[in-house]
Amino acid sequence: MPFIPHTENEINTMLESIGVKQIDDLFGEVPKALRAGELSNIPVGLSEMQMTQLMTERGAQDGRPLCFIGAGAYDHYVPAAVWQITTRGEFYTAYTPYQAEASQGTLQLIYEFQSMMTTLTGMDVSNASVYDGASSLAEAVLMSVRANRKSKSKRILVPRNVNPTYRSATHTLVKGQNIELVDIDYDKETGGISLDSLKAFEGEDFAAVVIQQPNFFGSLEDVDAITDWAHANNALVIGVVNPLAMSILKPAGLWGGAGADIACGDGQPLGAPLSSGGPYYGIMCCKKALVRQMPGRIVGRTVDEEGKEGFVLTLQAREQHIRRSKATSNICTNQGLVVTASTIHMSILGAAGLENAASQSHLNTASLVEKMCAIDGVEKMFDSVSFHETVIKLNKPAKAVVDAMTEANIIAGFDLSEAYPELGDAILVCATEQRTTKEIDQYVSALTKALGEV
Amino acid sequence: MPFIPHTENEINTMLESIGVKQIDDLFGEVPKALRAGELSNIPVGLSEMQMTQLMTERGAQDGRPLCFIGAGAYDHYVPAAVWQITTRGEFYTAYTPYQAEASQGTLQLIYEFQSMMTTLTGMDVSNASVYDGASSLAEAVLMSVRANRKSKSKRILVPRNVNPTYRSATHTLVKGQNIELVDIDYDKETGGISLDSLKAFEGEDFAAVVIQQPNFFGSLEDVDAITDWAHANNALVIGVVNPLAMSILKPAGLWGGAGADIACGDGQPLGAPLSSGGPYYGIMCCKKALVRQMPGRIVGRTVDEEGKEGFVLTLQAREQHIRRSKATSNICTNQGLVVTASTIHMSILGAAGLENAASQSHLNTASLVEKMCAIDGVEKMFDSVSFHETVIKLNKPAKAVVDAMTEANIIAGFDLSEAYPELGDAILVCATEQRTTKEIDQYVSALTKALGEV
Amino acid sequence: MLIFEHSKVGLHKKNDAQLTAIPASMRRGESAALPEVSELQAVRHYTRLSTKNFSIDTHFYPLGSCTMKYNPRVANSIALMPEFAARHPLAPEKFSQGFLSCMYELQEMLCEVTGMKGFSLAPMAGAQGEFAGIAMIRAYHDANGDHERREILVPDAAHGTNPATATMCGYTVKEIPTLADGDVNIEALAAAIGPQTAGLMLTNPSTLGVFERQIQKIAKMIHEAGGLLYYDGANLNAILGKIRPGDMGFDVIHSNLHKTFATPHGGGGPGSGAIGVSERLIPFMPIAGVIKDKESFRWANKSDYAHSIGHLSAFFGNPGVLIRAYVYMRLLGREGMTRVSEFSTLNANYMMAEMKKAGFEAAIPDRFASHEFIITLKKQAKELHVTAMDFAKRLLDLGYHAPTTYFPLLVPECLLIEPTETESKEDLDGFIKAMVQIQQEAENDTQLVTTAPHTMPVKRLDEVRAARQLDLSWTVTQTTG
Amino acid sequence: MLIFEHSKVGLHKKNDAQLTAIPASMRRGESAALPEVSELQAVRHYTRLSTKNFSIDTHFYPLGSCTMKYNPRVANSIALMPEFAARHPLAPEKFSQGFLSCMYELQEMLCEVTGMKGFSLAPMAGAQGEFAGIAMIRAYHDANGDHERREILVPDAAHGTNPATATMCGYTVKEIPTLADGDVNIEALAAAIGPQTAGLMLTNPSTLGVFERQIQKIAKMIHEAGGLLYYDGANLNAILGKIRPGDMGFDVIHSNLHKTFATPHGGGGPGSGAIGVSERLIPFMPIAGVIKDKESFRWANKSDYAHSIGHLSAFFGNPGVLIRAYVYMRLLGREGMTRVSEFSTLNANYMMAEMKKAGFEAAIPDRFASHEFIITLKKQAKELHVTAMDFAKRLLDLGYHAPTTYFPLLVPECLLIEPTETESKEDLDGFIKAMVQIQQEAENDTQLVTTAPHTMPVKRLDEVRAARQLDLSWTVTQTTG
Ligand SMILES: Cc1ncc(COP(=O)(O)O)c(C=O)c1O
Ligand SMILES: Cc1ncc(COP(=O)(O)O)c(C=O)c1O
Repeated sequence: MPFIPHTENEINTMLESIGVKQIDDLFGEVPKALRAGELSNIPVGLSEMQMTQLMTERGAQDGRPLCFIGAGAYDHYVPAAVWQITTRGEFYTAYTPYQAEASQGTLQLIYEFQSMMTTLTGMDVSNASVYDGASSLAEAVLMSVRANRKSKSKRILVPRNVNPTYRSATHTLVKGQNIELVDIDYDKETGGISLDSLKAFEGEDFAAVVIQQPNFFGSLEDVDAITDWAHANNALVIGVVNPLAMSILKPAGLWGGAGADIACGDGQPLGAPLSSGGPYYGIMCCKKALVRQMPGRIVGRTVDEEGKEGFVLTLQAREQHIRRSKATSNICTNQGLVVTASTIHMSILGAAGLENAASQSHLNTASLVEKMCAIDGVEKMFDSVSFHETVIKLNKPAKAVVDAMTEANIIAGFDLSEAYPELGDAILVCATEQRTTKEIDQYVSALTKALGEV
Repeated sequence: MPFIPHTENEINTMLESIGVKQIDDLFGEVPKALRAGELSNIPVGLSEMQMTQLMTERGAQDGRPLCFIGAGAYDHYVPAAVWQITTRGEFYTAYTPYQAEASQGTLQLIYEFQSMMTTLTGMDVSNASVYDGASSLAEAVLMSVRANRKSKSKRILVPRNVNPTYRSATHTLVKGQNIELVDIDYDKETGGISLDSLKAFEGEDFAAVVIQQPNFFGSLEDVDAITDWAHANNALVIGVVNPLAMSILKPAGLWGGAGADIACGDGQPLGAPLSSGGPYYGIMCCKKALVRQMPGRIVGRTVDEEGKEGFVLTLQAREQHIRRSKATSNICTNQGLVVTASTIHMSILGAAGLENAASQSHLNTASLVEKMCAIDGVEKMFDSVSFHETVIKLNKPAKAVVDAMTEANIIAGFDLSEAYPELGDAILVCATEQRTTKEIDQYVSALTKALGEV
Repeated sequence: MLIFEHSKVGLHKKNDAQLTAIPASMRRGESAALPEVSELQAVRHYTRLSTKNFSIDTHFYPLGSCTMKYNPRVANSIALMPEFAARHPLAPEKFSQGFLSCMYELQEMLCEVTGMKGFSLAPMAGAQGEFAGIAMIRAYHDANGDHERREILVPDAAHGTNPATATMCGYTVKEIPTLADGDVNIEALAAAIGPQTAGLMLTNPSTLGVFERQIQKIAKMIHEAGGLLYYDGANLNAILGKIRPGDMGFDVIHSNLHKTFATPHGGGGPGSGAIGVSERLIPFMPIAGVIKDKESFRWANKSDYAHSIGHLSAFFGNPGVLIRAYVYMRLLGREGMTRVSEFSTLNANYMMAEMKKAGFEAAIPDRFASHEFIITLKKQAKELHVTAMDFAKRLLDLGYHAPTTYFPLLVPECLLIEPTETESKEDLDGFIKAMVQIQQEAENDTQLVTTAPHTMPVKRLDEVRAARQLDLSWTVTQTTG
Repeated sequence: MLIFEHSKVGLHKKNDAQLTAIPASMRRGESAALPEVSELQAVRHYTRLSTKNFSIDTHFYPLGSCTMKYNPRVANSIALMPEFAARHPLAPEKFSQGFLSCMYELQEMLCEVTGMKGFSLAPMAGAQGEFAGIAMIRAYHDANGDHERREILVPDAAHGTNPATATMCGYTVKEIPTLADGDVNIEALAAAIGPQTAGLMLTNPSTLGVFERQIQKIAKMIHEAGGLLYYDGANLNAILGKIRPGDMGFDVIHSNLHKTFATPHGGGGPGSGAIGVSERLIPFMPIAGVIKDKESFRWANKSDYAHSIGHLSAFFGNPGVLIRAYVYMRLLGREGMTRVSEFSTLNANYMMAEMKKAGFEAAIPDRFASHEFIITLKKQAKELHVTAMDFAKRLLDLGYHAPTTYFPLLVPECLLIEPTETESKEDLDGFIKAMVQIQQEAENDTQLVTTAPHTMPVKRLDEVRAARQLDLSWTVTQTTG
């Protein structure tokens, strides 16, 4: 019986102690009509060996294609030490650190994580994570509505060049509270948000303005100008940031005159494997004044009875287990283990390591784009500065091209036609620091071939 | 500077403390003529990411062929927990447990290992491992010469059906001490050692007789009869055993009337991945009376100053660091980490798990052999009982057949022609518990095809 | 020591990459103040730090409502296989059949074992599953033009995420009292139900560790009033394979895969709160599910769900967690499911029986426990001034993680004890022995208990100071100052 | 508690496989008395057990002569990649080019960094490397018909494996005394050399932690007498990339890859004692090496080495260790090699300087240390009755693994301290501070030191009892009795 440590003898002793004849008697209170039959749609159990064989086959079906796609999840290198330590039983199989004295490992680690996130984003405080980038934006929106004392509005300005799934998920998560996300269109030339387009909203009341840096098209926004405009209009600023980009870009806390009020985004680029989309984690940082409106776990440093330094979950009165229906959020379990990995990842790489990965990704994508654009019928969609993603316009159907390139074992990029039909045949490409010159050249010749064929 | 934790500032402080100007001054005593130049044949350093990419490519070159070969290394399933725990830093990066108080983890584990090996082999005592199966036979031979009080001989009877590389390595390792390995031929019908062939040696003086169970041809020997014959002739008995087979076969300690005197062999089937041939470990068990002749580390249970149970390296007076030129062996570092894995492996599987793996391997090989022999021109070489390997006679050149089967991504077996030219075109095949019926059928059709083509 | 305190400025080197394409005004001035340490320093720091945690792999961890069972190591190694770990979420379907087939089968198995008709793996924890469920209930009423239903009923024993979720979905929460025997107060419930009722959230067995015997009646009452039933599946471990929420009449449920299906809790997550629905809620399911078309698998799109509540996450929940749950379910198989509930129930009832014999007071003494049970230490608190928290802290000294304390809120000085099916009798007995020892200490050497723990890396921590003098991150000035 | 003490008879189930083909007389009667525990019990037992060890990943571990440096984690993950971990040793060359190319390049890199002409990766530890080397020396003399050379010279400071190996190869051992300054006594050496001399085994820098300054002269003396020079490369870390044994005149060397090349020591192994040879010994190399033919790689066979000493192991040494060493060397690259010796030497000399300032007595005070150095506590032993072992045990309490004690044998009450290049100044300073603290304790509270350790899982263990009342394995009767 896998994972059950009882012998027949022990079972009998235990039943005797309870005073019943058989285990099934313990379910005696359950109405007979509710007893389940055989679970015939569940296969019979496999041994660990059979399971490993099965999953090796399943994995082989998917292969290991070359990844030139980002769109919110990035193929960065993670040092081997990161997950070897993260999966130590003491981190891997612990619960949320409710019993502080028996959880100082996790608690100190989260405190270190919070410290790393604040220096990276330039914000005052960080929590211990929310679910992912999309949910971090939703929580930031909810938080901004609670926190903005200058505005009574439940409307949020959200540029169309913010990750479309983030926008959609945020809508799902906030609409129950009658919060409205108001679109701002991007500039057709640059793909970015121009001050001109903001002018149309002047005088209206918004709880917050969202800025994604770099935006979903991979381009850099004029964050200073937008931040100042928002603050001048009594709106808070929510920065959706790529934390790896933060290592070389101006951190959210320094945007404009006063800095963003909330920084959120997805922590995936900092040590989480792509893993089909998760587990990643949502970043949630803010200015000190807003900390009591922040959702999720927060760890604080304190002392024990003998004055020795130690760490605890703090400000718990914000949370659902205390405040119940009046909590800042319903979040309970977060993405702890990925935070653990991320903290170790940042410790091993340090700022220099992150900067190296960020700038090499920037340069690799630039090189890819340059080589692509040398092909007839391929050009950059926008006149803008890219971090490590760029929108490319094709003269052939994007979907067909992407499909054709799978033959060369390449994921060619993200087809934008569904989310941005107005762009025509366009794909969003990305070459992280992991892509070699050889692989970039492979991409370019596969693209040349594909364009000839479709 | 990978792995160097010094800043410029610290380097300067340290040099100052020492009283030199630069690091190179510390090498001032070295004659100038001996200073090395640039190491131009060593490539420049790679980043961890580049290294991982390189090794992923190298691994892909070798692929993952289906393994139907044994010949001393067997493709058994190892539960995932085994190496995840074994590679915890505390086991992985500790040294030999010289400081007992700071090494109770490793020491207790070795004590448990010794206990497991003795119950598995039926012997009284076990050491903490020697290098591998081949070196364990060599050490057993040296030990038998030291230990046999009834014989002054330096001659050892070694059947030709003992693993040929073990025999060759043993020869290398013992010839310096003028020990002679005397061949006994195997029976041409059964591949085993018959009492008749032993009769020829009656009356001669031998320090020991070696028996491999199962022998290199995969067949079971009449260990009782051979053991009794050896003892009757004042020779010790050295059993070379497959420890997984020991879970279902009569253990060496119970062979004949008095049991084998020394049991050795390779621990690989108990949790070591194939890993191109190592690290595995050598088993070394013996009767209690011989323990002071045993080479290698031995852990004993004792108590501390307060009477608390604890573990230490014991009987160290046998070893090179104490006895120097008079030690039982020159062995120092052994195969500790694999012993760790093996101990965890045996704990998770238990006797039942080992027996299941052993019997399923037995049955899979029997099924493979049956299906093979249904092909025209393919037959069993010997009339004998197999454990999980069998010699198969082919009507086409063995090497060519094995080569042809690589096209089907199959390692077809071990070509015996070099070690046993007298057998003609013969291969030794093995199907462990990991080989599925589908894979066995794949083998059979690939063989049919290969025989048709070569 | 913090990792920052090992840091040495100048240790790490930057490549001299040319970032001329990025205007200086958009670039960062100073580098982030991340630690600069060697790989060995980082490895050593976090290896040592880890040993300051209790965990399943090191300790019995009977945390009620949390199902701290063994997390099979093979699930971890499979999830980290490069083919799964390096798979991009937006990979074309050609590179996805292996992964998608696992997710599809996981959906199917969850349907079967819960009796639901559709399953979505998107929610990233129990609370997000609750959100998705309540959002679907709201979308359902909205689709029916039933806009006046603004209230969600929640028993007072419910987990905090239940009321918090209802609020997040724009509902008001009405609490329903519980009877002394642990069942819902049916009269109070009847009184609370009305045309404003959108639905009821229920855990069964409840967080009091007993099975709600009136469940069929309750379901009928809610349904007849036009409401829907939500099942908080945090306690699914108690009934797995024996009783199916779908058969009890629930319209939507979540299952905490990080509890019932043995994925690790990782010191705070990640989890998965996969949700199952009855037939009528299928059109409302969140994006994205996996659909089987003949022999191949594809992602569901909006057209597959007429009234989808939309996305919950950027991609597809937490696939790394889902792979682990899939592996676990396939290892157990059909017959293993029932074993889970049987042995978790056996363990809980055995512990309760033995602890009662040892003189402890069970909160609901005359019923069978489910997979967990509650001990109340109100007598000890009153007579000896030793609280449930004191017992909890002293347990740490004796090598046992504390049970859940002070939850559910309605039982005074309570310990909610959930041993799970993967713990051996040896460990249950050890825990009981420890409790008896603490009881004796409480009587004879009270201070030893009230000042525990004594053997942990720290003694009791000053939580008030932590909340008042907020110190939430390290800054350089702290070491130099 | 032993894993056996958690065992419950009847827990595990056997398949009912039909083994009818195997006669009952050959089968086992009773099953082996292995523990019967659940996977969680095994995982928990060994996870907890591991935490009773000191290790590089948790502690500074300045064990002299052992080079306990950081073992890069990436080497572990690469060695465990399925393509390498599941590769059968006898796989056809078609399935072997990736692996063989790594092994070939490793041979080449080792040649380059040591100045030797050929390298064999076959030996499975340092001692087996020594064996192979001395066996080659013997085979060389034999091939020359030079059968009268029956003696190997070994300095008295040598590691125990040196004389033990010589014996194993059928040689007699003659010890050569060492001077107070750490160099070999050249006159004694000259007197010992003769027509019976087969060779000399030497470590340089020696185990006394100093460089043998007369090495060129010594090499000349031996060679002129017809003997060969063996280099014990356990200390190669001290000179890596800066000085090459081949240039010093050695004919054969071994290198402990588990020391200099950062593969883990695994609590006692596995290791690799790869051996390098000068031109004249190439024909004597052990089987099996890797040979490059045009663009493909193959195993060497007997015909590649005219006088091979033969096999040393069943397959090819310890490839899992070799892969790790290969990864490490490629990570360091050309320029990284020299850095190893420079920083290990800097660390050792800094510690020696600081400890001398703190009042400790260096065994060889007036020379530069190599990558290790010796402190002698003979004064403390005499005046305070506190021994080197007492210091060693007390260090454990303070969180430092003890240095090597009582080796080399010729220095009384010695600690052989090797910090390695991967330790930070912070940790070196911490160790020195601890030594100063112990010195003060030895003066003021002697017993605290002489009864240490006080914070380990056990106090000092009774080694005499262990050797006299041999208890080497658990048997069922031990618990029932
Ligand atoms: C009864 C109950 N409901 C809901 C939850 C919330 O689940 P999660 O923490 O995964 O969000 C929990 C978890 O603590 C719980 O115990
Ligand atoms: C100087 C010296 N020579 C030889 C050896 C033997 O190496 P191994 O333990 O790998 O057999 C050692 C290792 O302890 C050593 O320190």
